[in-house]
Amino acid sequence: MKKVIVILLLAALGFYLGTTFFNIGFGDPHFANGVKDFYLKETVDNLHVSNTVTSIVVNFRGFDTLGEVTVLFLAVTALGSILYKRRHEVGTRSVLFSSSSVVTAGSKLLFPAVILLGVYVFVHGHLSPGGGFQGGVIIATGFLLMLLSYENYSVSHKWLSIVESLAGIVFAGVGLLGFINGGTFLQNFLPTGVLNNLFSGGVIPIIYIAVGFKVAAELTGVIYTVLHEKGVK
Amino acid sequence: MVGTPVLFVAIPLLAAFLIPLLGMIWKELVRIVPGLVLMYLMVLSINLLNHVLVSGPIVEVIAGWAPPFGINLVFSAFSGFLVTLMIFLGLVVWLYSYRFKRNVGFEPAKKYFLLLMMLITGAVGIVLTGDIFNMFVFIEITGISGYGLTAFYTGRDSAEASFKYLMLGSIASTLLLLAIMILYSQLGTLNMAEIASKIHTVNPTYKVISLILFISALGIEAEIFPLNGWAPDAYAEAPGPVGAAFAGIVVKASVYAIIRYIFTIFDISGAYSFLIIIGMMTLIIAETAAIRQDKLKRMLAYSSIGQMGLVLVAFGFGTEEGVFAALFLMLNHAIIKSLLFLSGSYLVYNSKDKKIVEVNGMHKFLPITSFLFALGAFAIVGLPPFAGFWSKLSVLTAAADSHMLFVLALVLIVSVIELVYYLRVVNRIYFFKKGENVDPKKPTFNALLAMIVLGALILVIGFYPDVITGVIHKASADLMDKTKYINDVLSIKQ
Amino acid sequence: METYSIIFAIFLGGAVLTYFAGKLNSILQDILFLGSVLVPTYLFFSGVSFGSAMPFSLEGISLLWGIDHYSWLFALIVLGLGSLAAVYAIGYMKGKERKGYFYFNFILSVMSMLGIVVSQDLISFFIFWEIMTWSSYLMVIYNGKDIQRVGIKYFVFSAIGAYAMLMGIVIVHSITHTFFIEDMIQAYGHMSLQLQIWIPILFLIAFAVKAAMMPLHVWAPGAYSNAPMAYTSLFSGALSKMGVYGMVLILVTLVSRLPQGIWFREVLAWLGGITAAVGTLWAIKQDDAKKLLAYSSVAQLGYIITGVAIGTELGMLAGLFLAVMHALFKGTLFMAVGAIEKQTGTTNFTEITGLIRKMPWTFLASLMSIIALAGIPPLGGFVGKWMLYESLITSDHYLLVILIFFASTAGFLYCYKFLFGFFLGQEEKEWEHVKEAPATMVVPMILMSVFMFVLGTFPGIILKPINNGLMDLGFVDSYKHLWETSVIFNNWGDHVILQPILYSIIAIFLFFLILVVWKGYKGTRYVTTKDISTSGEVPKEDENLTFSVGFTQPFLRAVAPVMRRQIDKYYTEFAKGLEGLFEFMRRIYTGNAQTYALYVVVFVVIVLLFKDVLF
Amino acid sequence: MDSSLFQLLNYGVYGTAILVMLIGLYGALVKKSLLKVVIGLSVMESGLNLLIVALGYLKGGTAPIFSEGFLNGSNKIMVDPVPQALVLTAIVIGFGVTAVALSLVIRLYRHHGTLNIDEIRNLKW
Amino acid sequence: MIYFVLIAFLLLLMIAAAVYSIRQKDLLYATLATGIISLVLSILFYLLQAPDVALTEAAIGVALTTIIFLITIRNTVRYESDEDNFKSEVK
Repeated sequence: MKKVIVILLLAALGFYLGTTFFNIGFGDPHFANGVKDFYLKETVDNLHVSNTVTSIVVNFRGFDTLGEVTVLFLAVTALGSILYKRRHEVGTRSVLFSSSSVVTAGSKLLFPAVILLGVYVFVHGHLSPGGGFQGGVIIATGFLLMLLSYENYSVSHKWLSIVESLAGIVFAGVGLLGFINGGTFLQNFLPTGVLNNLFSGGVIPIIYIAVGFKVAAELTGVIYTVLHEKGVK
Repeated sequence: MVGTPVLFVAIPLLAAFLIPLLGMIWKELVRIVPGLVLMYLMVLSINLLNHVLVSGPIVEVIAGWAPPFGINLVFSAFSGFLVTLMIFLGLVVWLYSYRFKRNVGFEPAKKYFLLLMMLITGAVGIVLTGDIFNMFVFIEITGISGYGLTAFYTGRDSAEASFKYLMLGSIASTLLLLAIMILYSQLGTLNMAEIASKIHTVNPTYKVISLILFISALGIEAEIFPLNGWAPDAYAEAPGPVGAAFAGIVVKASVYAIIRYIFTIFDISGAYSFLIIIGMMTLIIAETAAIRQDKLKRMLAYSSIGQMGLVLVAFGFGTEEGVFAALFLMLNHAIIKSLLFLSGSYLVYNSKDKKIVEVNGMHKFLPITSFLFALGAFAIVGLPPFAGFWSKLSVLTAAADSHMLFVLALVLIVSVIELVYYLRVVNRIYFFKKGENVDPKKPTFNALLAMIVLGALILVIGFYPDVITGVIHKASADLMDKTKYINDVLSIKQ
Repeated sequence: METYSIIFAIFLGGAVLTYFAGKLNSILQDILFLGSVLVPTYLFFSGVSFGSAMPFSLEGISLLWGIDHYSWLFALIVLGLGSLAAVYAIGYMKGKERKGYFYFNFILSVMSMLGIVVSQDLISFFIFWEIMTWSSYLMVIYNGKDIQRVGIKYFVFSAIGAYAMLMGIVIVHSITHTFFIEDMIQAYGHMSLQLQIWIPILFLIAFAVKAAMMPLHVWAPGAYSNAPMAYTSLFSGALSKMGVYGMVLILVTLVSRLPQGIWFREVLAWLGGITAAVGTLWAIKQDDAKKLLAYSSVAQLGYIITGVAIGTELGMLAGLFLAVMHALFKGTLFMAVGAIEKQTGTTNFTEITGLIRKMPWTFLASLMSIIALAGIPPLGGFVGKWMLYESLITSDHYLLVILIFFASTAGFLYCYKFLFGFFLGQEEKEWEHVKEAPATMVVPMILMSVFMFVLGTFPGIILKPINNGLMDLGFVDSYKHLWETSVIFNNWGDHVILQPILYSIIAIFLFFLILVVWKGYKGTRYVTTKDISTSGEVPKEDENLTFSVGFTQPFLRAVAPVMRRQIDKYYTEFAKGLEGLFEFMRRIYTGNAQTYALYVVVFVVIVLLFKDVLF
Repeated sequence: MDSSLFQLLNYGVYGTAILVMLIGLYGALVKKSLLKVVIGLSVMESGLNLLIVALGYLKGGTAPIFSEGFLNGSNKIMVDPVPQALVLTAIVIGFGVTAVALSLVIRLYRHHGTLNIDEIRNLKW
Repeated sequence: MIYFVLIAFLLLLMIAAAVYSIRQKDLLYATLATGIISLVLSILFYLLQAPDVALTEAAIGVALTTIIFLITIRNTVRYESDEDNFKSEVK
């Protein structure tokens, strides 16, 4: 009975959403002069960043990104607060894979490569697809691999916290520097360099690297916290 | 000028990132720093508000891109008033919980203060921002802090409350994103002022659907009646000061968001009467639920929901008088309901079930706390000469001036219900015998100070409301002037 | 006009100081309390002049304080009774707990009542009205007895009344855009008929609640008897008069200009009459002096309402005169009960008897007030009742006269019960140690008795201010023609004036009074149960022989059908039903997160379905 | 590219996105296991993300990256980068929320010994 | 043409995975199905010219979200069932 009601309700909802979006149309330009044209133009002309998404995420809408890393940061904090530690169970952790030697050896080999890949992704965030988030997530995946494979592999909580904080401070600090330099918060104050060059885009790479470190640390923290949870009552 | 609006977000964020590091240096810093930050922001907001009241709103662009390309923050009389109120309450809550959390150890304390500070920052961000997606981000910041704080106590019910909050919060953010994207697909911009100036070009169907989704999404946070299932649980299970912060800060921000959409961004006249309908529903259902509660904080929670319904009704009149009344009500509700939550949580501090019967005879053990609770109860039901009366009067006047006599009568009838359950509790505190196994806990000095500040404000506003009404009048005039808002924002050049 | 500010500042500051002085010294507290009631009283009567008003503004609302002769009359009641009750309270409160609380609320009550009468605008009127309500509520719950029922019932009824008034106020404001009473009266003529009818109704509800008029009186018995007696004398004597004050104001200024106003008057007059009758019946039934007096208050207020609702000059004079008299005698009676309660610890007729020797001054005061209450000449009550009957007859309300007369006659039963139950009858060992109450308690009672006597003899003393007040309300000056207005003062026959006859009645009365009291005082003796023989049976030691217990039974049996229908019961049922409904409604919050989420979807879908209607 | 095919995609992409959202919502509303509820919510989020990205798509547009190839090429249409940036943010935020939700699930399990949402309702009315 | 077929296939796959993830009683498989949704989604993002989003979705949706789901399942129960098996043996 409840299921039927829910399905009917969802069908009604779907009908309204469907008609709305079908009429909006797929693949057509929906609006005449939105902000995106400006973004596309400015990105390449003034910011000298090839990846427009990056320039939007880090510069035009950098404030969102600051909020976003804060959300992750808060998620880690909230996670720690929710999964409070009970005193008698410290350090026990479940390992997902049965530690066969192939997996462990593979993980060990893979780990540096994954980290490198992550670093590459966020360093080149302003040039190619990818950036701080993606790189950060990849690095976190690397740590995840190690945590899952080795029972006694551990990440220093303290260092995670330090990296996370420092990266956050760099982000907010760069923002404030733009502010102090007479501009506005998060405003670019560095030379923007040449398009498609590693050292281009002003503060964008700096922020994105900070984001990368921060995301990596935060996600590792999330995994670490959850992994350390023995759910048996 | 001593600062700009962006500091309201930047400084707490910087501090939030710093706190883990500072905690490694000296543990006490994790408690002190949020307070320092809030104090600084309090000074800043008062200065800015003074400035804004004299010389018009401050529009700050971020990353140097003029609106509508960059994100902008608007500190006008309206938003500035709310921001000042929120930060003031945040400060009070911080003061209250400064020692409250001393017995919980370093790690939880760090998390508590961090989340509390970010809860306030998120709410302030919602109010300040001039960009709809940025508002979404701030709503998420507030939300995640809220989930964490709700589940702060290690009991089993707090996790349940937090899960309910989270579940509805997730649905809310989905609806919100849908609404944002419908607007974006039509106008290609996310800036509120730009949208407001172009909204008449949008196909009415999209406009209405988008507005409905916005109201539903924000209504979840603003505790509109059928969407507020999470609220009583979260209020009741969160630590007392967090309940105060929810009632005084978070809900205010969400209501602000709804109001901003209806008054400034959209040009749909039916939305006002819709506000009245949902406001009345919220008011009636919440107050009737409150009268039957047997847990103190839950009762306060329902009462708070009801009050917010009344605020929405007042906004729904759509007149400047109505806005004035609503803002005044918001101010009073923030002060009084926080006081009730703060004092109430000491009245049932050591009891297991936090039942109302456990406040019996508390005045002998907690005289000042009991007195302040009674003061708050008298004020919130709108008895003169306390603060709540003036706002209730202005709501009623606005209703009569809008010829909504039916609404007027209903609001008054509900006020009687409200009166009954508050008086029942106050009677219990003062005239009943204390239960056998109730162990009252004396409030700490700073908690007492925080409560007394709020109590004094109730009296001050009650006896001389003119201290604050000038600001509120300017704030409401500011909200009503839509074209000025658009011009102020869009006139900023690169 | 700084006087008003000073008066209210003294009241407020005095209240707070008195409260905290209790922490230092009890005597200092008493002195402060007396000071903060008496000083403003003195200031008011010496410093406030008619016609000058104090305008100021708060929250953008213009307010105005000032007095005219009409409000001065009520200020007299409030402050006069307030001062005497304050003196009384010193003695009454000695050694009781929560003294500071009592004093604080007492001062606030007096302040708020004064505020009501000096308010020339609706907002300060309402503010003081509400302060009066909650300060009196705090007094009602002072004893902590049955507060969840009695106290909350009182507050709920008061709040319903006050909110009805508030609704009226804001509706008036939406038309006039000011809160001045003057402007309301001006604008009333131009309102639509609907509003012309509804606004007086809304206001009258508020006043009827305070004046304990049927069917809004159910709070009164509990509230009057639960409050400490020192306060109840003020509560019943002055606070309920605020309802009369407002009622007269509304009836005269608004209703009289409405063609349909006659119906208001008729309904009110009848309700007043019914209130008087029902209040009397219930008073007879009570065995507790507090309850008895409480119902009696309800009944007396009924007379007053009938009088003012008739609306002729004589009716107004009667109603307002009775209001003053009621303040005096009911104030005294409650004080007397308070004295007895203080000295004996109980107020039940079945327990106390024969106090006449122990508490002679209290007896004297009670006797005088009972005489005044019953409307026996020569005390003031007679004059008021007479004028009331006359006004009813001259305005052709014959049925109403019968009703009032019935109530008034039946009232003798409880008067007698009160007097006999406490003071006469056999003395019992249990009360041997009882002493007369302290001087601070006795003196106010005696003073008020004297006033009653004086007013009965020279009613002109108070009729003149009443007449002045009525002139301010727009009545013709009846004082000049007063001797033509009522037969009491009229030429009887040709040139035979009542006055000499009255004087002789008074002289005889006084003589007998002294004789009876003296005789009664001297002649009483200690009688044990052994000394009594009833049809050959010797009553047992523990058998209650108090005569007052059962003598009203036959009468009560006769009127039983009327009394079975208790309005209170209907209210209780209604409240229970409401709470049941609320209990059902809160089940909406099932506690299941999925249900809540489902509500969200339902909400969205419903709003989407009706989007064309809503937006 | 054929416009009728695009018309088909219009229904296909948006329809799928909305359908997936509703399926997820259905799971969150009906399924009794807390984990299933969280799974439902995350499925719903996936659908939403697809919807948003699809909104930014333009016929024949390329990815909004000014690579050498784009700068030298002839096709000058780019898809709208703004929704992509928004989705990026939304995904990360969604992950944060999911993590918190799962930790709450763990904690609820720890306290209640069950994941049945009907049994986890101590707070009601 | 291939583009359209591919997209259509992926969309269908996504719906199927979504239905499967909701219907499947074994939470482990349900979780893996959400992983598949994310994977399909990231390919779709790529096809819709959003490589940045595709990369993010692949990393977060496919890897991280799935993993924490798995950890959670490990810490709680594996099967969703209407009556029995619901409560854990360890109580």
